[in-house]
Amino acid sequence: MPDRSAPPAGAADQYKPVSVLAGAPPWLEMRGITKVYPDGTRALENVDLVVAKGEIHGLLGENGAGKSTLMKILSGILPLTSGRILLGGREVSLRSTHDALAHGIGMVHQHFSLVPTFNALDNIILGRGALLASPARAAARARIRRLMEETGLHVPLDIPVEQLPVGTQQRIEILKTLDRNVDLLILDEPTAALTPQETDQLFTVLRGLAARGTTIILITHKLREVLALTSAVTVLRHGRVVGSRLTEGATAQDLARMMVGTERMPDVKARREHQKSEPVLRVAGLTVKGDGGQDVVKNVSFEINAGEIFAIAGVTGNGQSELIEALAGLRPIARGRVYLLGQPINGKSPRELYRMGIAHVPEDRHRLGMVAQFSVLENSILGVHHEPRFRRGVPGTIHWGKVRRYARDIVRRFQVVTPSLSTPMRSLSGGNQQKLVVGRELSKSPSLVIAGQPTRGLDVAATAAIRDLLVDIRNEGKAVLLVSADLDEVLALADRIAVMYEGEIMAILQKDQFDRERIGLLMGGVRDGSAAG
Amino acid sequence: QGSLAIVYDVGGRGDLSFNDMAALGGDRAVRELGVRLTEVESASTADFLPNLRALARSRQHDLIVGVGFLIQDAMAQVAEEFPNQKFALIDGFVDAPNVMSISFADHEGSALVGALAAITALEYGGDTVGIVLGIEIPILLRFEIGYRAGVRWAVDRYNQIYGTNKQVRVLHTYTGAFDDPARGKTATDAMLGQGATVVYAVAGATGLGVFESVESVARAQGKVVGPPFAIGVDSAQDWISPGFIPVSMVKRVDNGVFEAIKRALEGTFQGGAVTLRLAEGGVAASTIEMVELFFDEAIAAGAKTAEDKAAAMAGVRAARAAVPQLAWDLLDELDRLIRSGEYVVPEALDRDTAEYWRGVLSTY
Amino acid sequence: MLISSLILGALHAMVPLTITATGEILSERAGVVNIGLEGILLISAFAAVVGAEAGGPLAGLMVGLLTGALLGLIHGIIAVYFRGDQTVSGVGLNILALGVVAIGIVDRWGAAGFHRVERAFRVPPLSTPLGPMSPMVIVTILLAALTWYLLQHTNLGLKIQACGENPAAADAAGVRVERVRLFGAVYAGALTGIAGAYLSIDWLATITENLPAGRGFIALATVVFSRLNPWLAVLGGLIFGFFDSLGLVASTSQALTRVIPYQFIQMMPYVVTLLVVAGVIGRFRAPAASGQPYRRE
Amino acid sequence: MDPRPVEPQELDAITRRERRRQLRAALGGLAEILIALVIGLGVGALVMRGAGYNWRLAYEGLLIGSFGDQWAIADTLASATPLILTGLVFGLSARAGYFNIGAQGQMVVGALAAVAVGAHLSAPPVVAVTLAFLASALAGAIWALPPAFLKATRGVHEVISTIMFNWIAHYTALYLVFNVLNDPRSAERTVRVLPGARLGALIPGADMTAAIFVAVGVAVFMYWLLWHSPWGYEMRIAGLNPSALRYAGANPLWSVNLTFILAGLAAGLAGATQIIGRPPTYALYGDLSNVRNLGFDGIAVALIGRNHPLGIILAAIFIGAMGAGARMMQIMAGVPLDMVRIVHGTVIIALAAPEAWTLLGKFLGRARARRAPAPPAPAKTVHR
Ligand SMILES: Nc1ncnc2c1ncn2[C@@H]1O[C@H](COP(=O)(O)OP(=O)(O)OP(=O)(O)O)[C@@H](O)[C@H]1O
Ligand SMILES: Nc1ncnc2c1ncn2[C@@H]1O[C@H](COP(=O)(O)OP(=O)(O)OP(=O)(O)O)[C@@H](O)[C@H]1O
Ligand SMILES: [Mg+2]
Ligand SMILES: [Mg+2]
Repeated sequence: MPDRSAPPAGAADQYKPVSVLAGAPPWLEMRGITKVYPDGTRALENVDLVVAKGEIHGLLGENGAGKSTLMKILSGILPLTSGRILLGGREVSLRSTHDALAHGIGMVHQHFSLVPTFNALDNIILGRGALLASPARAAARARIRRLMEETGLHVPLDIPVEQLPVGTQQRIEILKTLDRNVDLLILDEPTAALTPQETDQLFTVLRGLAARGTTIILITHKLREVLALTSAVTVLRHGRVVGSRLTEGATAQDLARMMVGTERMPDVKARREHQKSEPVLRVAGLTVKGDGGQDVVKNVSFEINAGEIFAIAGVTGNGQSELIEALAGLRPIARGRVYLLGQPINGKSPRELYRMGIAHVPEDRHRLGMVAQFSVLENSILGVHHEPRFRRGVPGTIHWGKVRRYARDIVRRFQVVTPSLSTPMRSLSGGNQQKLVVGRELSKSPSLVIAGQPTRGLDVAATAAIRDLLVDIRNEGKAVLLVSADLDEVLALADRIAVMYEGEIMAILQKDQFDRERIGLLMGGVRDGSAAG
Repeated sequence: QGSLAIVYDVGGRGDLSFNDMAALGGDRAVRELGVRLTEVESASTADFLPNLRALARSRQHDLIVGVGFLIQDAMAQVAEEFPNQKFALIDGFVDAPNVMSISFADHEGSALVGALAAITALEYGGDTVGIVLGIEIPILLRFEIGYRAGVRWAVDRYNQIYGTNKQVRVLHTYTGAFDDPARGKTATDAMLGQGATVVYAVAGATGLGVFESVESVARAQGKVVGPPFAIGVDSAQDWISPGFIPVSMVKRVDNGVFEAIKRALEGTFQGGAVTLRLAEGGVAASTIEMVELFFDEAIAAGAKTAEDKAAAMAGVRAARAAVPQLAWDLLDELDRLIRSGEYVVPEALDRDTAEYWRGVLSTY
Repeated sequence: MLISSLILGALHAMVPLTITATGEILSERAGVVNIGLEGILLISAFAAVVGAEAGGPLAGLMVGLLTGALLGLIHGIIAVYFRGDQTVSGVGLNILALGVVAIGIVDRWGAAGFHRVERAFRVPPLSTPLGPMSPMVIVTILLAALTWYLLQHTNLGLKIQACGENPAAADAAGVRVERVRLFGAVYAGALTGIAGAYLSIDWLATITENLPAGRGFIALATVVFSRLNPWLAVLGGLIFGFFDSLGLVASTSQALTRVIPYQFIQMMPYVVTLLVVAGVIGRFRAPAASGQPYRRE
Repeated sequence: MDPRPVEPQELDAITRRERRRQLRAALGGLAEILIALVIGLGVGALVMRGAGYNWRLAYEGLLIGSFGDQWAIADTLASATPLILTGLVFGLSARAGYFNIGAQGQMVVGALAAVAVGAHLSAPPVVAVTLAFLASALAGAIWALPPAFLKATRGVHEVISTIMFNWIAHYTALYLVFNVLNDPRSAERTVRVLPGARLGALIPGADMTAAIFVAVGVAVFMYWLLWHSPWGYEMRIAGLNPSALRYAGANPLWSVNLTFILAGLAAGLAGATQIIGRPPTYALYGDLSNVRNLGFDGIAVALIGRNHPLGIILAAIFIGAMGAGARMMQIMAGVPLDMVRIVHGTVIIALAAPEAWTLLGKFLGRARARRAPAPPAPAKTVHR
């Protein structure tokens, strides 16, 4: 049991990489794990994973490789089909999270496991304490306050989490698990919605925990993070182990090769230069209210030109989500005016906006962008299903044959990997779901594409594919509004970057002004003299 | 030896009303005539026609009885389809040579208990009686207006005897249900709250709530015998709340059923309408003997014990004793007058007629 | 006299609605919906009479409670472990109850249709200035308080709510979702069982083939009325009970029924409830996962 | 991720496989239902035996009464007719995410409308029947509007509003039947609809009328609506993921209203089938007993039919058969209706959890497999 009262900073310095590959004795052993989902999907095939005590172990693989499945088995969420799990040499039976937690195993989930109507505090204390006792909120509050200081992950404790942005939910998810003081900490893509600074601080905390004996398994698609943090990695592909290796001495290229199975490390597509053209979107003095009724986007103004990727950088929860929702017609505009190609769009419905040429790749694809139970075929016309081009003779009848051709075209052009068009969307991997959504939106032949966190959670290849698509449409002379918490992505794609902080635009930077450090400071609310928002 | 089939209406057996009484008649036919009895309950009114047809088609039954006025249309149809099959209809009328339509003078019986109720109220210093009914349908109007007529007749007679100018108010409530004792109880509570001394329950199982209300109000005052009193209906329900139900208006559906099968077996069956009036014993005020008979049969069937009977009969007798003798006397007097045709109880089968009689019969 | 009988009538009509609704509130919070409440009321009303005649009123209440709990358990097992359709199971329960009780009455007491409960086997009333009042009125308030406390002020309450909103999250937090949901189903059954016992061995002192006469469904409406808050279930039960009684009281007045037919007077509780919900109570959001089976894979 | 582009033929080829898989799943579902049925009937048999009835004879009666001859089949279908429609009310609403239990009230109102129009409007037969159906559909839809409106504007949950409106319809009908639409000569029911507005029995000696075609037609329409029209597409989105509804460009308000209105139409028609489409009375009874419980039975029908219009037809026939069979269970085996209800209830409860029986089968299978060495698992491609 790590001792939470010890100061973390000193401990972090003491972290020495340990690994079974470097001779340390195995502590956690997963042997011959096979997992067949009830629908017949063989997600894991005879997988072995061995980790030493106090090790930080990376688990890599493309989307759908089986990483989450393996870890869910370890955390007791999923039953395994066959295989054994040993902790410290003793076989354990993990038939529920309750069992797993009893063995000191906790997991930060990729798709957050928070109760939406609870606040952060209740989410954190959920499942603990004597059944009939009052929840120990006061003690928990003090404990979490300390933990927030220690980790730099700050969250409001009293607001229902459904009203909080994704980034904050991510932080709560991490705090929740850290607060359990587990011996084996599993993190499934914990940094997808964190800022670089937060990520760095989290890693410091993780090193400190490891130094005190906590074993950590980290799933991430960001190779930089793997190299920075882990002692060793295991790579999965198609549900099998490709191999394990020590991180020391490995390069990003090496890891990518293990994952993808090719040498190619994808690059962002070449961009074609345009001469400046007239603005596609003009936003003047836009103010938007949040779910709580307070202003979350405050008097924001900018323009996006044709042939340009205009990126909004910022820590999630600073009003970006509400901004795009307002522009996509999903949230009322409180004040200000917005013009698309000179036409005002205030008060227009999503369908009218689509007709005017706006396509929207929503931030939260599970909630907004698709219907998980619908087939790929049905999802491919979400939002255009009412169009005459999909009709047949009988009034109002959808011509599924035409839809099928349309869907087939999207699947082919955007390389969505799916067994068939009738496959339910929820059985696609996240990356392929996202490719279908992006493909569907781009097929609307829009003049403006609003893309919210388009590559969040996607693997290297899928990320590259989506980024290429965005550059492609830019090159075709369309306007793109990109909102991303991933600074690398913003830097790689944007023609201009606006940094948002607490609902305001701090600065709009031209290509020659791009500078990691400066943007990082702006994201943290530190204004510089040259460009005030 | 013959065969009898009975098609019950949707209340089915256990409705505390004509279905149960018809079943009683069927049981008696089994016992006394040795017939085979086939019973079919109907889950919905839509089942009447197929139920009757299935029985008629089998050509095994000497008589098929349909219980309840709602079955009338279905029986008319089947009687036409199977002209050689004999039918009997309780509480309705089908104009066919092979159907014996048996109805009962509910209003006459209700007038008797109305007279008793009014005098009981007056003798206990009250001026209000009540009647709690089920859904407002024609048959129930007949009960209500008959009851009101009995009250009016008795009040007039009372004033005549004593040279007074007393009045008795009749409260009535249609509860909208035949199967909800809670509604019966609440409605009766309200009537007792307005000073009612006697409440007549004409509402199937809803009536159980009437009995319960009367009994608990009385018990709360430490009484083991009324007033207040309740009056039962259809069968001799006096035993249900011993001490609080001095009389019931019995409607001898059992006799009707028994008579019909008997005639069918004897070959004296004739189609046409038969109304069993007070004079024919079709309706009556319950007697001690009827209640005892009920117990004797229940004891024979093993459902009740002799102790049950003794305990209940004591209460039944006490209730009857608690009713002023004048009430019994006037009940008997009215009974005679109705039998002899000297007093004709008004009958209402629709709302306007009922409204007319409510006005005419009111003593206010 | 009339006023006190009206108030007592409202209180007594509230009891079965509120107790049943209170149990169902906890169950729905945990994610199990039971539209078989009507059937549970009926069967436990019957069982309570059997129990009371064997061992007195307290035994009757206990038997009612246990019968309800058992039926809740069956429903819960279907809903939670077999991941069955909760609504179908509830509908089946309602139909089954009609048959079981009708047959049970004949089997037990020899007479079809009904059985009256002797004084000695009934819950004795309390005497109050208004008149005799059932102690179950107080029990109702206590049960609402207990349920409210369980839900709002215990760790169990937190788990229950989590299981209704997002069972996957509860699961991830180490909550044994199945057990919590099963508890909810049994709790609802148990309380409904008490309400059933109240109908037969207290309020109406009778068992009939269809004793609840739709009160199980009104209780479901009360659950919605309450927005899953037990205190509002008390209020909802009281409003309904009051206007239900008022309707029956008012329809004894011939002066009134001549102007407004009794059918419209007795419509009052339904109209008023609807108006209150539309005007004051407003939006109700059921727990997100309520009624849905939870599968891990 | 597979970088290789997928060929179009291949997508369709796998689709065929997918379709076969779906077919297998559907057959599996059917098998589950059959097993549940057998178990339910088995428990029913035990109960009957325990109570001293001849269960074999009873089940023989069930079969003869429901499918024994052309009359039995016609009676089964006649009983199924209103259930198809009330089942669709619940099923369609459930597909769109609403727990609409308002079928009972809307059906009552539809029945009233059928009486009002059918009894007072003399028109040539086809016209009269059509008008009566239209009027009742309209009445049902109008009765469904307040709950829809309250839902859309005030957020009033449909469970409470539809229960309340059921009762309001009940009392309104009690009033109208006795005071306005009453038959002066036979006041226990309303006036009968004119002969021109009556649907006659299709097979003499049984109750089935052309109303069955209306019910099946509405079911087919609902199927088309849900799976082949953009409006149904939106309804299904509303049911599965309401947050995506606005994103998809639909108007949630319109979607609520459309769903409730269409459901109300079906409910109203259900009422009409019992008035103009069910011999011999062609009128509404004073205690509403010819439309009693049909709305609630529709819930069971919809759920057993998995809220699918075609499943609902089958489920309604099944429940109709149980009803028709109950007759011969009583006549042939002397089993009282209450005992029949126990069997019905048991079968429906068994149907609630088809998975239970599969689980049970698996459990038994596993126990057997533990004894014998397990065969190697069939190699399947990894599903990405
Ligand atoms: N509940 C489920 N039912 C059926 N198949 C599933 C289920 N969950 C996941 N799968 C499948 O199992 C495989 C492994 O999925 P898993 O979520 O473990 O991948 P992953 O490596 O975590 O991918 P990502 O990087 O996208 O999170 C995929 O093919 C996925 O489609
Ligand atoms: N609701 C639906 N959901 C999913 N797939 C559907 C749906 N309806 C139809 N399909 C599928 O769409 C395909 C074409 O449907 P449909 O039969 O209506 O068109 P078609 O006229 O045969 O097509 P074509 O013009 O290409 O020959 C079929 O493969 C069918 O399975
Ligand atoms: Mg994953
Ligand atoms: Mg019965």
